[in-house]
Amino acid sequence: MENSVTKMHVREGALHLRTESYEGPFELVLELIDKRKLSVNEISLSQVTDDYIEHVRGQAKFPMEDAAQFIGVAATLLLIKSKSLIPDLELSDEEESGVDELKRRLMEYERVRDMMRELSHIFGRQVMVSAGERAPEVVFAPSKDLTLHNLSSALGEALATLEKEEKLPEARVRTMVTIEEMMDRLVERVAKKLTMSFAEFSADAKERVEVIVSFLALLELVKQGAVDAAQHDTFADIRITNTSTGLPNYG
Amino acid sequence: MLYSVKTMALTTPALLEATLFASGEALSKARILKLLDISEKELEGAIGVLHKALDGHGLALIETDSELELRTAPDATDVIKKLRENELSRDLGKASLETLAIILYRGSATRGEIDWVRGVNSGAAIRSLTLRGLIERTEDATDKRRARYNPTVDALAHLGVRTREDLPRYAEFIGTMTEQEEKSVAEETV
Amino acid sequence: MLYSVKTMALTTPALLEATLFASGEALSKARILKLLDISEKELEGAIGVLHKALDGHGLALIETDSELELRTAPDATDVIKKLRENELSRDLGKASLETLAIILYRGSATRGEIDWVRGVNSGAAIRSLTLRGLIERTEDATDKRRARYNPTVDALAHLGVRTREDLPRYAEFIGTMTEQEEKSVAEETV
Repeated sequence: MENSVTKMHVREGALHLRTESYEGPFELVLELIDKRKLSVNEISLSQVTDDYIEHVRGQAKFPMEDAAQFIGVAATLLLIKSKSLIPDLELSDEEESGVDELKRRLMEYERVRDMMRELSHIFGRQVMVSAGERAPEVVFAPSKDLTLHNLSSALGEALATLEKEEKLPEARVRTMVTIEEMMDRLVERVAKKLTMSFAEFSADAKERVEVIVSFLALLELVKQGAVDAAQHDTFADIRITNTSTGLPNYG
Repeated sequence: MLYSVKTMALTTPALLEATLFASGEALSKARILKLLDISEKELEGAIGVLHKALDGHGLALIETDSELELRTAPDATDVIKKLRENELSRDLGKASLETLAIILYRGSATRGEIDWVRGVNSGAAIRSLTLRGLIERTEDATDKRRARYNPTVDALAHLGVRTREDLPRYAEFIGTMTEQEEKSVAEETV
Repeated sequence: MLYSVKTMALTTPALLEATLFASGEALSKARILKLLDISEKELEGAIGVLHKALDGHGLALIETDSELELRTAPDATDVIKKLRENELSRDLGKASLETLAIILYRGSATRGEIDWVRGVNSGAAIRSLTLRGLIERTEDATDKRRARYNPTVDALAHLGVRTREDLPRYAEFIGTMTEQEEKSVAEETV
């Protein structure tokens, strides 16, 4: 399955070389759902949560800037699964809308994936070319805006944009912290809910406890996954700080 | 201008064709309006007529929201390849293709909208598509600081289609999209 | 082919039209026979059909004993003249100014280098600057297939530049470019 992804992934330029990785979290979720021949809904999502997390953890080489997105989706999937395991667990409005948004984004991504497949069949097959170049009749024709001042300010602006672009990856990584904190809160809440609900357990308690214990273990693993990604040595030069709160500004 | 275009024997669609041919590159509709001294409505009509007049010809008119260009017809590829072998295009990566699909089917998209749908950062894909001239950056109408990306004539030309509407399953894909788009929180990146 | 947009095969006259359009200059009949893989008689027939098919169009087929060429129709002369005047008199604009500045500050630049700094495809800007006699194409010393662009003597004289070092903020801009380049493996865009 991963190989099919790699095959298609011919990058322009030499900057990116990704092997055996999913382009993004949505693609992974959809493939897991497709494998079960299900469609996108809360039931199917709760069913693929374990597999998703396993895949994410098995991903040794995470592109740093995408790690946060993968973990973020994991957190929402866990919420959905928590809810299916512990019906008493009440989601906050924010969490509800997070779940809702994930569903909508997955459905939209599903369509984009179809579009992409359609385009991949025709891209570059029947290129319509422009009129052939005639030997140009060169006429020296400077313009009013051709001044040294305009030239230097144009270059100045272009270089400022270039520098801004180069700096972006560092800014993106900061979202990691928020997600890590979110995971902490989730573990805490589920654990609390569990102790409270223990009294209500009846005859089938043993089986349920097992489910929940493994689920908690799962949460722990995800948390570790997040930490791993953040400390990946390939990206040792990227600083991750605890201080950032706001979302990065992409300009 | 002293000479009026309209008094000449050629029809507006034919003049449009001649102008595009002579320019050899994509011309903005705004510039064509001035050159031919016609109204937007007249241009629209001329585009429709020229599209039809080129049916069965070796040339085709490519139209984006803002530009027009005359190109070879998609079915001429085999012969053209012998003449212009250097224009063989390299394949696009999956990330770029997804990003291009979003921009093409929607007509245009902001960085936030693309990231929202793809669930990953699309910066590298956008840069690569921009470098290859398949999309171009414009100012967002509502928020000038925000970049909006539009497909270029070259994007359509690489797909062998004359307009966005000719894209595969266009009507089907467009159908439910507007609904999702409205709901999407565009600015926030994941 | 499995996935083609419209599989309608083009006729020989249409293929002839596409070939002449893509070539941009006069092609010898001998060459066309080979490109289209047709007989002399078939070519003769195709020429006749294309002549007729272009009636009322903005293009015309010019035929000599040995060559064929696609040109704008004679009646379009006024519009074409207007287009050329407009091409040469309009402001350079941001894209061309940026491109010229990069070439000027670096002394010379390849297409890939210009695209990399600008982050966009610079084909149209290079074309326009060349037509206006502000830059000229030379061979790259290390790779002869690659074009390298230099400012023309006229451009330098017009701007009053004697040495590059005298350009405004020269050291600063060169420094930034070098620094950014070191940070990234320059993407060579053809």
